[in-house]
Amino acid sequence: MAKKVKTYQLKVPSSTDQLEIIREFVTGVARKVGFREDELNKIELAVDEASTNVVKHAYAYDDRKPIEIQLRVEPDRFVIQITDKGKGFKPEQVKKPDMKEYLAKMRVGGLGIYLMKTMMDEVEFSIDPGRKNRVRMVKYITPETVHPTRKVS
Amino acid sequence: MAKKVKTYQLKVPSSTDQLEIIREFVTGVARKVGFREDELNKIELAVDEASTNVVKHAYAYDDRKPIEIQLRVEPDRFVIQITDKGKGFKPEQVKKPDMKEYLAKMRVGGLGIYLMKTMMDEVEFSIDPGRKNRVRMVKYITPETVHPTRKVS
Amino acid sequence: MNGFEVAQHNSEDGITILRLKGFLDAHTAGDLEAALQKCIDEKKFRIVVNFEELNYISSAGLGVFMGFIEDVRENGGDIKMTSMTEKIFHVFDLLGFPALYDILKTDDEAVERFAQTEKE
Amino acid sequence: MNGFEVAQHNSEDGITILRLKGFLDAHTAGDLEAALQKCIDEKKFRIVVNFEELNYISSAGLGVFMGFIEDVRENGGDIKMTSMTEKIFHVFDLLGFPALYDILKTDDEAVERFAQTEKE
Ligand SMILES: Nc1ncnc2c1ncn2[C@@H]1O[C@H](COP(=O)(O)OP(=O)(O)O)[C@@H](O)[C@H]1O
Ligand SMILES: Nc1ncnc2c1ncn2[C@@H]1O[C@H](COP(=O)(O)OP(=O)(O)O)[C@@H](O)[C@H]1O
Repeated sequence: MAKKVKTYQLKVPSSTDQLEIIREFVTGVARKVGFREDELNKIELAVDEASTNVVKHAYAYDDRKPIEIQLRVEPDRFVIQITDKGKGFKPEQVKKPDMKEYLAKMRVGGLGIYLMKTMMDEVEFSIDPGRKNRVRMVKYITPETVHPTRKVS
Repeated sequence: MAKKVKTYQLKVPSSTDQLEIIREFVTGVARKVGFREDELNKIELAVDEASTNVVKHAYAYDDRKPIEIQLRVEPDRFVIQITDKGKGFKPEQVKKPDMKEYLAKMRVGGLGIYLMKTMMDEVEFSIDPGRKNRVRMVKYITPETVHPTRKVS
Repeated sequence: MNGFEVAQHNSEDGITILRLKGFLDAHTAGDLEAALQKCIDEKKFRIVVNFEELNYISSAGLGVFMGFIEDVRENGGDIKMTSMTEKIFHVFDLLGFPALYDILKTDDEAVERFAQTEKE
Repeated sequence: MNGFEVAQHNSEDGITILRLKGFLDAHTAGDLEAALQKCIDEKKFRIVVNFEELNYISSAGLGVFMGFIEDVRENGGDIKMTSMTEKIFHVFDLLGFPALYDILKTDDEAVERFAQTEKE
Protein backbone atom coordinates (compact mmCIF):
# COMPACT_ATOMS: atom_id res chain seq x y z
CA MET A 1 0.00 0.00 0.00
CA ALA A 2 1.35 3.42 -0.91
CA LYS A 3 2.20 5.61 2.04
CA LYS A 4 -0.14 8.50 2.43
CA VAL A 5 0.97 12.03 1.70
CA LYS A 6 -1.15 15.01 2.68
CA THR A 7 -0.78 18.39 1.03
CA TYR A 8 -1.89 21.83 2.14
CA GLN A 9 -1.73 25.16 0.43
CA LEU A 10 -2.15 28.75 1.55
CA LYS A 11 -2.07 31.85 -0.60
CA VAL A 12 -2.21 35.30 1.00
CA PRO A 13 -1.26 38.84 0.03
CA SER A 14 2.43 39.56 0.41
CA SER A 15 2.49 41.89 3.40
CA THR A 16 3.82 41.68 6.92
CA ASP A 17 0.32 41.77 8.42
CA GLN A 18 -0.19 38.29 6.94
CA LEU A 19 2.72 36.77 8.87
CA GLU A 20 0.49 35.89 11.75
CA ILE A 21 -1.98 34.03 9.53
CA ILE A 22 0.89 32.22 7.82
CA ARG A 23 2.45 31.21 11.15
CA GLU A 24 -0.86 29.97 12.51
CA PHE A 25 -1.59 27.94 9.39
CA VAL A 26 1.78 26.21 9.43
CA THR A 27 1.90 25.56 13.17
CA GLY A 28 -1.71 24.32 13.01
CA VAL A 29 -0.77 21.65 10.49
CA ALA A 30 2.55 20.88 12.22
CA ARG A 31 0.80 20.45 15.57
CA LYS A 32 -1.54 17.97 13.92
CA VAL A 33 1.51 16.10 12.62
CA GLY A 34 2.47 15.69 16.26
CA PHE A 35 5.60 17.83 16.54
CA ARG A 36 6.75 18.76 20.04
CA GLU A 37 6.37 22.33 21.25
CA ASP A 38 10.03 23.27 20.71
CA GLU A 39 9.96 21.90 17.17
CA LEU A 40 6.77 23.86 16.51
CA ASN A 41 8.61 26.99 17.65
CA LYS A 42 11.46 26.27 15.25
CA ILE A 43 9.15 25.61 12.34
CA GLU A 44 7.18 28.77 13.12
CA LEU A 45 10.32 30.91 13.15
CA ALA A 46 11.74 29.40 9.92
CA VAL A 47 8.46 30.00 8.09
CA ASP A 48 8.22 33.56 9.40
CA GLU A 49 11.75 34.37 8.26
CA ALA A 50 11.20 32.91 4.78
CA SER A 51 7.87 34.72 4.39
CA THR A 52 9.30 37.99 5.65
CA ASN A 53 11.98 37.73 2.99
CA VAL A 54 9.35 37.34 0.28
CA VAL A 55 7.46 40.41 1.51
CA LYS A 56 10.61 42.49 1.92
CA HIS A 57 13.01 41.34 -0.78
CA ALA A 58 11.06 39.46 -3.46
CA TYR A 59 8.19 41.94 -3.71
CA ALA A 60 9.52 45.05 -1.93
CA TYR A 61 6.33 45.40 0.15
CA ASP A 62 3.95 45.29 -2.83
CA ASP A 63 0.92 43.62 -1.27
CA ARG A 64 -0.83 43.02 -4.58
CA LYS A 65 1.60 40.13 -5.04
CA PRO A 66 0.75 36.73 -3.60
CA ILE A 67 2.85 34.63 -1.28
CA GLU A 68 2.24 30.92 -1.51
CA ILE A 69 2.93 28.33 1.16
CA GLN A 70 2.73 24.64 0.41
CA LEU A 71 2.96 21.92 3.02
CA ARG A 72 3.49 18.21 2.47
CA VAL A 73 3.18 15.75 5.29
CA GLU A 74 5.10 12.65 4.23
CA PRO A 75 5.51 9.60 6.46
CA ASP A 76 8.96 10.68 7.66
CA ARG A 77 9.11 14.39 6.97
CA PHE A 78 7.27 17.67 6.97
CA VAL A 79 8.06 19.69 3.85
CA ILE A 80 7.41 23.41 3.61
CA GLN A 81 7.71 25.23 0.29
CA ILE A 82 7.38 29.00 0.08
CA THR A 83 7.11 30.40 -3.40
CA ASP A 84 7.30 33.88 -4.88
CA LYS A 85 7.46 35.30 -8.38
CA GLY A 86 9.60 38.22 -7.32
CA LYS A 87 13.01 39.46 -8.23
CA GLY A 88 14.97 36.48 -6.99
CA PHE A 89 18.54 36.45 -5.64
CA LYS A 90 21.68 34.36 -5.56
CA PRO A 91 21.42 32.20 -2.45
CA GLU A 92 24.97 30.93 -2.88
CA GLN A 93 26.21 34.50 -2.44
CA VAL A 94 24.47 34.95 0.88
CA LYS A 95 27.19 34.31 3.44
CA LYS A 96 26.59 32.61 6.73
CA PRO A 97 26.83 35.47 9.18
CA ASP A 98 29.91 35.42 11.40
CA MET A 99 28.05 35.95 14.66
CA LYS A 100 31.11 37.36 16.39
CA GLU A 101 31.59 39.96 13.70
CA TYR A 102 27.84 40.44 13.45
CA LEU A 103 27.56 41.29 17.11
CA ALA A 104 30.71 43.38 17.10
CA LYS A 105 29.46 45.48 14.21
CA MET A 106 25.91 45.49 15.57
CA ARG A 107 24.40 44.79 12.19
CA VAL A 108 20.64 45.02 11.97
CA GLY A 109 19.71 42.33 9.42
CA GLY A 110 21.07 39.27 7.70
CA LEU A 111 19.93 36.64 10.18
CA GLY A 112 16.88 35.26 8.37
CA ILE A 113 18.41 32.56 6.19
CA TYR A 114 20.83 31.61 8.97
CA LEU A 115 17.90 31.08 11.35
CA MET A 116 15.99 29.08 8.73
CA LYS A 117 18.99 26.77 8.32
CA THR A 118 19.45 26.44 12.06
CA MET A 119 15.79 25.70 12.72
CA MET A 120 15.18 23.17 9.94
CA ASP A 121 16.84 19.93 8.83
CA GLU A 122 17.07 20.91 5.17
CA VAL A 123 16.86 24.31 3.47
CA GLU A 124 17.18 24.59 -0.26
CA PHE A 125 16.51 27.42 -2.70
CA SER A 126 15.51 27.20 -6.32
CA ILE A 127 15.50 30.55 -8.09
CA ASP A 128 13.94 31.59 -11.39
CA PRO A 129 13.59 35.39 -11.11
CA GLY A 130 10.15 36.79 -11.94
CA ARG A 131 8.78 33.30 -12.48
CA LYS A 132 9.25 30.99 -9.55
CA ASN A 133 11.54 31.44 -6.60
CA ARG A 134 11.10 28.81 -3.98
CA VAL A 135 12.58 27.86 -0.66
CA ARG A 136 12.04 24.28 0.41
CA MET A 137 12.50 23.51 4.10
CA VAL A 138 12.27 20.08 5.68
CA LYS A 139 11.77 18.96 9.27
CA TYR A 140 12.20 15.23 9.88
CA ILE A 141 9.54 13.29 11.73
CA THR A 142 11.53 11.26 14.27
CA PRO A 143 11.02 10.05 17.83
CA GLU A 144 12.98 13.14 18.91
CA THR A 145 10.80 15.67 17.10
CA VAL A 146 7.29 14.31 17.64
CA HIS A 147 5.28 13.42 20.72
CA PRO A 148 5.70 9.84 21.92
CA THR A 149 2.00 9.10 21.40
CA ARG A 150 2.46 9.66 17.70
CA LYS A 151 3.65 6.54 16.01
CA VAL A 152 6.51 7.30 13.63
CA SER A 153 6.33 5.15 10.50
CA MET B 1 -8.20 55.17 -7.32
CA ALA B 2 -9.44 51.61 -7.44
CA LYS B 3 -10.59 50.21 -4.12
CA LYS B 4 -8.36 47.53 -2.81
CA VAL B 5 -9.44 43.93 -2.78
CA LYS B 6 -7.45 41.30 -0.91
CA THR B 7 -7.70 37.62 -1.69
CA TYR B 8 -6.73 34.56 0.31
CA GLN B 9 -6.78 30.91 -0.54
CA LEU B 10 -6.51 27.71 1.45
CA LYS B 11 -6.43 24.16 0.14
CA VAL B 12 -6.49 21.22 2.54
CA PRO B 13 -7.39 17.53 2.38
CA SER B 14 -11.11 16.89 2.56
CA SER B 15 -11.49 15.38 6.02
CA THR B 16 -13.14 16.44 9.24
CA ASP B 17 -9.80 16.75 11.05
CA GLN B 18 -9.10 19.77 8.82
CA LEU B 19 -12.17 21.68 10.02
CA GLU B 20 -10.22 23.28 12.81
CA ILE B 21 -7.51 24.55 10.45
CA ILE B 22 -10.18 25.85 8.09
CA ARG B 23 -12.04 27.64 10.89
CA GLU B 24 -8.86 29.21 12.23
CA PHE B 25 -7.81 30.41 8.79
CA VAL B 26 -11.15 32.07 8.07
CA THR B 27 -11.62 33.62 11.51
CA GLY B 28 -8.01 34.80 11.40
CA VAL B 29 -8.66 36.77 8.23
CA ALA B 30 -12.11 37.90 9.39
CA ARG B 31 -10.69 39.17 12.68
CA LYS B 32 -8.18 41.20 10.71
CA VAL B 33 -11.06 42.65 8.69
CA GLY B 34 -12.35 43.92 12.02
CA PHE B 35 -15.52 41.88 12.51
CA ARG B 36 -17.02 41.83 15.99
CA GLU B 37 -16.80 38.69 18.09
CA ASP B 38 -20.41 37.59 17.44
CA GLU B 39 -19.97 38.05 13.70
CA LEU B 40 -16.76 36.02 13.85
CA ASN B 41 -18.74 33.24 15.54
CA LYS B 42 -21.34 33.33 12.78
CA ILE B 43 -18.74 33.28 10.01
CA GLU B 44 -16.91 30.43 11.75
CA LEU B 45 -20.07 28.33 11.98
CA ALA B 46 -21.15 28.97 8.38
CA VAL B 47 -17.72 27.99 7.07
CA ASP B 48 -17.64 24.86 9.22
CA GLU B 49 -21.07 23.76 7.97
CA ALA B 50 -20.18 24.32 4.33
CA SER B 51 -16.83 22.53 4.71
CA THR B 52 -18.42 19.63 6.60
CA ASN B 53 -20.83 19.21 3.70
CA VAL B 54 -17.96 18.95 1.25
CA VAL B 55 -16.22 16.28 3.36
CA LYS B 56 -19.44 14.36 3.96
CA HIS B 57 -21.55 14.77 0.85
CA ALA B 58 -19.33 15.96 -2.00
CA TYR B 59 -16.48 13.52 -1.37
CA ALA B 60 -18.01 10.92 0.99
CA TYR B 61 -15.06 11.13 3.37
CA ASP B 62 -12.38 10.55 0.71
CA ASP B 63 -9.48 12.60 2.08
CA ARG B 64 -7.42 12.38 -1.10
CA LYS B 65 -9.76 15.03 -2.47
CA PRO B 66 -9.01 18.70 -1.82
CA ILE B 67 -11.29 21.27 -0.31
CA GLU B 68 -10.62 24.82 -1.38
CA ILE B 69 -11.53 27.97 0.49
CA GLN B 70 -11.20 31.36 -1.11
CA LEU B 71 -11.65 34.64 0.71
CA ARG B 72 -12.09 38.10 -0.77
CA VAL B 73 -12.03 41.18 1.37
CA GLU B 74 -13.79 43.90 -0.60
CA PRO B 75 -14.36 47.40 0.78
CA ASP B 76 -17.92 46.63 1.86
CA ARG B 77 -18.03 42.85 2.08
CA PHE B 78 -16.27 39.69 3.09
CA VAL B 79 -16.79 36.96 0.48
CA ILE B 80 -16.17 33.29 1.22
CA GLN B 81 -16.15 30.71 -1.54
CA ILE B 82 -15.86 27.00 -0.81
CA THR B 83 -15.28 24.81 -3.80
CA ASP B 84 -15.38 21.07 -4.38
CA LYS B 85 -15.23 18.85 -7.46
CA GLY B 86 -17.49 16.23 -5.91
CA LYS B 87 -20.84 14.78 -6.80
CA GLY B 88 -22.87 17.96 -6.50
CA PHE B 89 -26.54 18.30 -5.54
CA LYS B 90 -29.64 20.29 -6.30
CA PRO B 91 -29.64 23.16 -3.78
CA GLU B 92 -33.12 24.24 -4.85
CA GLN B 93 -34.44 20.88 -3.66
CA VAL B 94 -33.02 21.28 -0.17
CA LYS B 95 -35.97 22.50 1.84
CA LYS B 96 -35.65 24.98 4.65
CA PRO B 97 -36.18 22.81 7.72
CA ASP B 98 -39.45 23.37 9.54
CA MET B 99 -37.92 23.64 13.00
CA LYS B 100 -41.18 22.67 14.73
CA GLU B 101 -41.44 19.49 12.73
CA TYR B 102 -37.70 19.00 12.95
CA LEU B 103 -37.76 19.07 16.72
CA ALA B 104 -40.95 17.01 16.92
CA LYS B 105 -39.45 14.29 14.77
CA MET B 106 -36.04 14.64 16.42
CA ARG B 107 -34.21 14.54 13.12
CA VAL B 108 -30.47 14.31 13.32
CA GLY B 109 -29.24 16.27 10.30
CA GLY B 110 -30.38 18.79 7.76
CA LEU B 111 -29.44 21.96 9.62
CA GLY B 112 -26.20 22.88 7.84
CA ILE B 113 -27.48 24.94 4.93
CA TYR B 114 -30.13 26.52 7.14
CA LEU B 115 -27.44 27.65 9.59
CA MET B 116 -25.26 28.97 6.76
CA LYS B 117 -28.17 31.07 5.51
CA THR B 118 -28.99 32.30 8.99
CA MET B 119 -25.42 33.24 9.79
CA MET B 120 -24.49 35.00 6.54
CA ASP B 121 -25.99 37.85 4.52
CA GLU B 122 -25.88 36.01 1.20
CA VAL B 123 -25.55 32.29 0.42
CA GLU B 124 -25.52 31.11 -3.15
CA PHE B 125 -24.66 27.77 -4.75
CA SER B 126 -23.34 27.11 -8.22
CA ILE B 127 -23.19 23.42 -9.08
CA ASP B 128 -21.35 21.61 -11.86
CA PRO B 129 -21.08 18.00 -10.62
CA GLY B 130 -17.58 16.49 -10.76
CA ARG B 131 -16.14 19.78 -12.02
CA LYS B 132 -16.85 22.71 -9.78
CA ASN B 133 -19.42 22.97 -7.04
CA ARG B 134 -19.20 26.18 -5.13
CA VAL B 135 -20.97 27.89 -2.30
CA ARG B 136 -20.47 31.63 -2.08
CA MET B 137 -21.27 33.27 1.24
CA VAL B 138 -21.14 36.98 1.96
CA LYS B 139 -20.97 38.96 5.19
CA TYR B 140 -21.41 42.71 4.82
CA ILE B 141 -18.93 45.06 6.40
CA THR B 142 -21.11 47.64 8.14
CA PRO B 143 -20.93 49.70 11.34
CA GLU B 144 -23.02 46.94 12.94
CA THR B 145 -20.72 44.07 12.01
CA VAL B 146 -17.26 45.55 12.53
CA HIS B 147 -15.55 47.20 15.47
CA PRO B 148 -16.08 50.95 15.74
CA THR B 149 -12.34 51.60 15.42
CA ARG B 150 -12.40 50.12 11.95
CA LYS B 151 -13.35 52.75 9.44
CA VAL B 152 -16.00 51.40 7.05
CA SER B 153 -15.44 52.71 3.55
CA MET C 1 -4.48 23.08 19.62
CA ASN C 2 -7.98 22.56 20.85
CA GLY C 3 -9.54 19.11 20.49
CA PHE C 4 -12.51 17.86 22.41
CA GLU C 5 -12.98 15.94 25.64
CA VAL C 6 -15.87 14.40 27.53
CA ALA C 7 -15.42 13.70 31.24
CA GLN C 8 -17.97 11.45 32.92
CA HIS C 9 -18.94 11.79 36.58
CA ASN C 10 -21.47 9.56 38.30
CA SER C 11 -23.29 11.39 41.07
CA GLU C 12 -24.57 9.43 44.07
CA ASP C 13 -28.22 9.88 43.07
CA GLY C 14 -27.75 7.81 39.94
CA ILE C 15 -27.30 10.77 37.66
CA THR C 16 -24.51 10.84 35.09
CA ILE C 17 -22.81 14.15 34.40
CA LEU C 18 -20.93 14.61 31.13
CA ARG C 19 -18.63 17.62 31.09
CA LEU C 20 -17.82 18.74 27.56
CA LYS C 21 -14.62 20.61 26.82
CA GLY C 22 -13.22 22.14 23.66
CA PHE C 23 -14.57 22.03 20.14
CA LEU C 24 -17.54 19.92 19.12
CA ASP C 25 -17.67 19.61 15.34
CA ALA C 26 -18.10 16.88 12.72
CA HIS C 27 -14.66 15.58 13.66
CA THR C 28 -15.25 15.25 17.38
CA ALA C 29 -18.99 14.50 17.40
CA GLY C 30 -18.14 10.79 17.37
CA ASP C 31 -16.53 11.09 20.81
CA LEU C 32 -19.70 12.55 22.28
CA GLU C 33 -21.73 9.89 20.54
CA ALA C 34 -19.56 7.19 22.10
CA ALA C 35 -19.94 8.75 25.56
CA LEU C 36 -23.74 8.89 25.26
CA GLN C 37 -23.88 5.38 23.82
CA LYS C 38 -21.92 4.18 26.84
CA CYS C 39 -24.52 5.76 29.14
CA ILE C 40 -27.30 3.97 27.27
CA ASP C 41 -25.44 0.67 27.33
CA GLU C 42 -24.96 1.01 31.08
CA LYS C 43 -28.63 1.93 31.44
CA LYS C 44 -27.78 5.38 32.77
CA PHE C 45 -30.66 7.36 31.39
CA ARG C 46 -30.56 10.37 33.68
CA ILE C 47 -27.92 12.50 32.03
CA VAL C 48 -26.70 16.02 32.66
CA VAL C 49 -24.50 17.55 29.97
CA ASN C 50 -22.40 20.42 31.25
CA PHE C 51 -21.34 22.88 28.51
CA GLU C 52 -19.29 25.25 30.66
CA GLU C 53 -15.98 24.51 28.96
CA LEU C 54 -17.32 23.89 25.48
CA ASN C 55 -16.00 26.58 23.16
CA TYR C 56 -17.70 25.67 19.94
CA ILE C 57 -20.54 23.59 18.55
CA SER C 58 -21.64 22.96 14.96
CA SER C 59 -24.74 21.18 13.67
CA ALA C 60 -22.85 17.88 13.78
CA GLY C 61 -22.67 18.30 17.55
CA LEU C 62 -26.31 19.34 17.87
CA GLY C 63 -27.29 16.28 15.86
CA VAL C 64 -25.74 13.95 18.43
CA PHE C 65 -28.24 15.06 21.06
CA MET C 66 -31.10 14.63 18.62
CA GLY C 67 -29.92 11.09 18.00
CA PHE C 68 -30.21 10.05 21.65
CA ILE C 69 -32.97 12.08 23.26
CA GLU C 70 -35.84 9.84 22.14
CA ASP C 71 -34.19 6.65 23.31
CA VAL C 72 -33.26 8.19 26.65
CA ARG C 73 -36.76 9.53 27.28
CA GLU C 74 -38.44 6.28 26.32
CA ASN C 75 -36.40 4.76 29.11
CA GLY C 76 -37.71 7.23 31.63
CA GLY C 77 -34.62 9.40 31.56
CA ASP C 78 -33.65 12.74 30.09
CA ILE C 79 -30.71 14.73 28.76
CA LYS C 80 -30.58 18.03 30.59
CA MET C 81 -28.14 20.72 29.54
CA THR C 82 -26.34 23.16 31.84
CA SER C 83 -23.84 26.02 32.06
CA MET C 84 -23.86 27.08 28.41
CA THR C 85 -21.84 30.13 27.45
CA GLU C 86 -23.78 32.79 25.59
CA LYS C 87 -22.08 31.80 22.34
CA ILE C 88 -23.21 28.18 22.56
CA PHE C 89 -26.69 29.01 23.86
CA HIS C 90 -27.16 31.35 20.92
CA VAL C 91 -26.91 28.45 18.46
CA PHE C 92 -29.27 26.22 20.47
CA ASP C 93 -31.70 29.07 20.89
CA LEU C 94 -31.68 30.04 17.24
CA LEU C 95 -32.75 26.53 16.31
CA GLY C 96 -35.51 26.38 18.91
CA PHE C 97 -33.81 23.68 20.98
CA PRO C 98 -35.02 25.18 24.30
CA ALA C 99 -38.50 23.90 23.33
CA LEU C 100 -37.21 20.33 23.30
CA TYR C 101 -34.49 20.33 25.96
CA ASP C 102 -34.26 21.43 29.56
CA ILE C 103 -31.48 24.02 29.47
CA LEU C 104 -30.45 25.07 32.97
CA LYS C 105 -27.90 27.33 34.65
CA THR C 106 -26.21 24.79 36.94
CA ASP C 107 -25.75 21.05 37.42
CA ASP C 108 -27.51 21.39 40.80
CA GLU C 109 -30.61 22.75 39.13
CA ALA C 110 -30.57 19.83 36.71
CA VAL C 111 -30.18 17.30 39.52
CA GLU C 112 -33.01 19.03 41.42
CA ARG C 113 -35.17 18.83 38.29
CA PHE C 114 -34.53 15.09 38.04
CA ALA C 115 -35.49 14.69 41.74
CA GLN C 116 -38.76 16.53 41.12
CA THR C 117 -39.73 14.30 38.19
CA GLU C 118 -38.98 11.29 40.38
CA LYS C 119 -41.54 12.42 42.97
CA GLU C 120 -44.30 13.07 40.45
CA MET D 1 -5.90 37.84 17.50
CA ASN D 2 -2.56 38.58 19.08
CA GLY D 3 -0.87 41.82 18.06
CA PHE D 4 1.92 43.52 19.90
CA GLU D 5 2.11 46.17 22.61
CA VAL D 6 4.81 48.17 24.33
CA ALA D 7 4.01 49.75 27.68
CA GLN D 8 6.40 52.39 28.99
CA HIS D 9 7.01 52.98 32.70
CA ASN D 10 9.38 55.60 34.06
CA SER D 11 10.90 54.53 37.34
CA GLU D 12 11.91 57.20 39.87
CA ASP D 13 15.64 56.55 39.37
CA GLY D 14 15.50 57.78 35.79
CA ILE D 15 15.23 54.34 34.27
CA THR D 16 12.72 53.60 31.55
CA ILE D 17 11.06 50.20 31.54
CA LEU D 18 9.50 48.93 28.32
CA ARG D 19 7.19 45.96 28.80
CA LEU D 20 6.71 43.98 25.58
CA LYS D 21 3.57 41.95 25.03
CA GLY D 22 2.46 39.66 22.24
CA PHE D 23 4.15 38.94 18.94
CA LEU D 24 7.22 40.78 17.72
CA ASP D 25 7.71 40.16 14.01
CA ALA D 26 8.41 42.17 10.86
CA HIS D 27 4.91 43.61 11.12
CA THR D 28 5.14 44.85 14.69
CA ALA D 29 8.87 45.64 14.86
CA GLY D 30 8.05 49.23 13.84
CA ASP D 31 6.14 49.74 17.09
CA LEU D 32 9.14 48.73 19.17
CA GLU D 33 11.35 50.92 17.01
CA ALA D 34 9.05 53.88 17.67
CA ALA D 35 9.09 53.22 21.42
CA LEU D 36 12.89 53.06 21.52
CA GLN D 37 13.21 56.12 19.28
CA LYS D 38 10.97 58.00 21.72
CA CYS D 39 13.32 57.08 24.57
CA ILE D 40 16.28 58.41 22.59
CA ASP D 41 14.43 61.60 21.66
CA GLU D 42 13.60 62.16 25.33
CA LYS D 43 17.20 61.42 26.25
CA LYS D 44 16.23 58.39 28.30
CA PHE D 45 19.22 56.17 27.70
CA ARG D 46 18.87 53.80 30.65
CA ILE D 47 16.38 51.31 29.32
CA VAL D 48 15.07 48.02 30.67
CA VAL D 49 13.12 45.86 28.25
CA ASN D 50 10.88 43.32 30.00
CA PHE D 51 10.07 40.27 27.85
CA GLU D 52 7.80 38.47 30.32
CA GLU D 53 4.67 38.71 28.18
CA LEU D 54 6.35 38.47 24.81
CA ASN D 55 5.21 35.29 23.10
CA TYR D 56 7.23 35.41 19.93
CA ILE D 57 10.22 37.12 18.33
CA SER D 58 11.66 36.88 14.83
CA SER D 59 14.89 38.32 13.45
CA ALA D 60 13.03 41.52 12.57
CA GLY D 61 12.47 42.02 16.30
CA LEU D 62 16.06 41.17 17.18
CA GLY D 63 17.24 43.66 14.59
CA VAL D 64 15.50 46.52 16.35
CA PHE D 65 17.71 46.14 19.40
CA MET D 66 20.81 46.00 17.22
CA GLY D 67 19.70 49.26 15.63
CA PHE D 68 19.66 51.17 18.92
CA ILE D 69 22.23 49.64 21.23
CA GLU D 70 25.20 51.58 19.87
CA ASP D 71 23.48 54.94 20.06
CA VAL D 72 22.23 54.23 23.58
CA ARG D 73 25.65 53.15 24.85
CA GLU D 74 27.42 56.10 23.26
CA ASN D 75 25.15 58.24 25.40
CA GLY D 76 26.21 56.46 28.57
CA GLY D 77 23.11 54.29 28.74
CA ASP D 78 22.25 50.68 28.04
CA ILE D 79 19.44 48.38 26.98
CA LYS D 80 19.09 45.62 29.55
CA MET D 81 16.74 42.71 28.95
CA THR D 82 14.73 40.88 31.60
CA SER D 83 12.19 38.13 32.27
CA MET D 84 12.55 36.21 29.03
CA THR D 85 10.61 32.98 28.65
CA GLU D 86 12.68 29.98 27.68
CA LYS D 87 11.30 30.11 24.14
CA ILE D 88 12.44 33.69 23.59
CA PHE D 89 15.77 33.26 25.37
CA HIS D 90 16.50 30.28 23.16
CA VAL D 91 16.52 32.49 20.05
CA PHE D 92 18.68 35.17 21.66
CA ASP D 93 21.05 32.55 23.00
CA LEU D 94 21.37 30.72 19.71
CA LEU D 95 22.55 33.92 18.07
CA GLY D 96 25.01 34.73 20.80
CA PHE D 97 23.20 37.84 21.97
CA PRO D 98 24.07 37.22 25.63
CA ALA D 99 27.62 38.28 24.71
CA LEU D 100 26.37 41.70 23.68
CA TYR D 101 23.43 42.35 25.99
CA ASP D 102 22.84 42.13 29.72
CA ILE D 103 20.06 39.56 30.00
CA LEU D 104 18.69 39.36 33.56
CA LYS D 105 15.97 37.57 35.48
CA THR D 106 14.10 40.55 36.91
CA ASP D 107 13.63 44.29 36.42
CA ASP D 108 15.04 44.84 39.92
CA GLU D 109 18.28 43.15 38.94
CA ALA D 110 18.49 45.38 35.89
CA VAL D 111 17.86 48.51 37.93
CA GLU D 112 20.47 47.36 40.45
CA ARG D 113 22.93 46.83 37.61
CA PHE D 114 22.35 50.39 36.38
CA ALA D 115 22.94 51.69 39.92
CA GLN D 116 26.26 49.81 40.09
CA THR D 117 27.48 51.24 36.80
CA GLU D 118 26.60 54.69 38.08
CA LYS D 119 28.87 54.27 41.11
CA GLU D 120 31.84 53.08 39.11
N1 LIG E 1 12.65 35.48 -1.33
C1 LIG E 1 13.70 36.29 -1.61
N2 LIG E 1 13.71 37.07 -2.72
C2 LIG E 1 14.75 37.87 -2.99
N3 LIG E 1 15.84 38.00 -2.20
C3 LIG E 1 15.91 37.27 -1.08
C4 LIG E 1 14.84 36.39 -0.71
N4 LIG E 1 15.21 35.79 0.46
C5 LIG E 1 16.42 36.28 0.77
N5 LIG E 1 16.85 37.18 -0.14
C6 LIG E 1 18.17 37.87 -0.14
O1 LIG E 1 19.02 37.24 0.79
C7 LIG E 1 19.53 38.19 1.72
C8 LIG E 1 19.71 37.54 3.11
O2 LIG E 1 18.46 37.27 3.67
P1 LIG E 1 18.32 37.10 5.25
O3 LIG E 1 19.36 36.17 5.72
O4 LIG E 1 16.91 36.69 5.53
O5 LIG E 1 18.61 38.52 5.89
P2 LIG E 1 17.85 39.91 5.70
O6 LIG E 1 16.49 39.63 5.15
O7 LIG E 1 17.80 40.50 7.06
O8 LIG E 1 18.68 40.73 4.76
C9 LIG E 1 18.53 39.33 1.72
O9 LIG E 1 19.11 40.54 2.11
C10 LIG E 1 18.08 39.33 0.27
O10 LIG E 1 18.98 40.05 -0.54
N1 LIG F 1 -21.07 20.32 -1.08
C1 LIG F 1 -22.12 19.45 -1.23
N2 LIG F 1 -22.02 18.43 -2.12
C2 LIG F 1 -23.02 17.56 -2.29
N3 LIG F 1 -24.18 17.63 -1.61
C3 LIG F 1 -24.36 18.61 -0.71
C4 LIG F 1 -23.33 19.56 -0.46
N4 LIG F 1 -23.79 20.42 0.48
C5 LIG F 1 -25.02 20.01 0.81
N5 LIG F 1 -25.38 18.92 0.10
C6 LIG F 1 -26.69 18.23 0.13
O1 LIG F 1 -27.61 19.07 0.81
C7 LIG F 1 -28.22 18.38 1.90
C8 LIG F 1 -28.53 19.32 3.02
O2 LIG F 1 -27.33 19.76 3.64
P1 LIG F 1 -27.34 20.31 5.11
O3 LIG F 1 -28.42 21.31 5.24
O4 LIG F 1 -25.96 20.78 5.42
O5 LIG F 1 -27.72 19.08 6.05
P2 LIG F 1 -26.95 17.68 6.30
O6 LIG F 1 -25.55 17.86 5.81
O7 LIG F 1 -27.03 17.46 7.76
O8 LIG F 1 -27.72 16.67 5.51
C9 LIG F 1 -27.26 17.27 2.25
O9 LIG F 1 -27.89 16.18 2.86
C10 LIG F 1 -26.64 16.92 0.90
O10 LIG F 1 -27.48 16.01 0.22
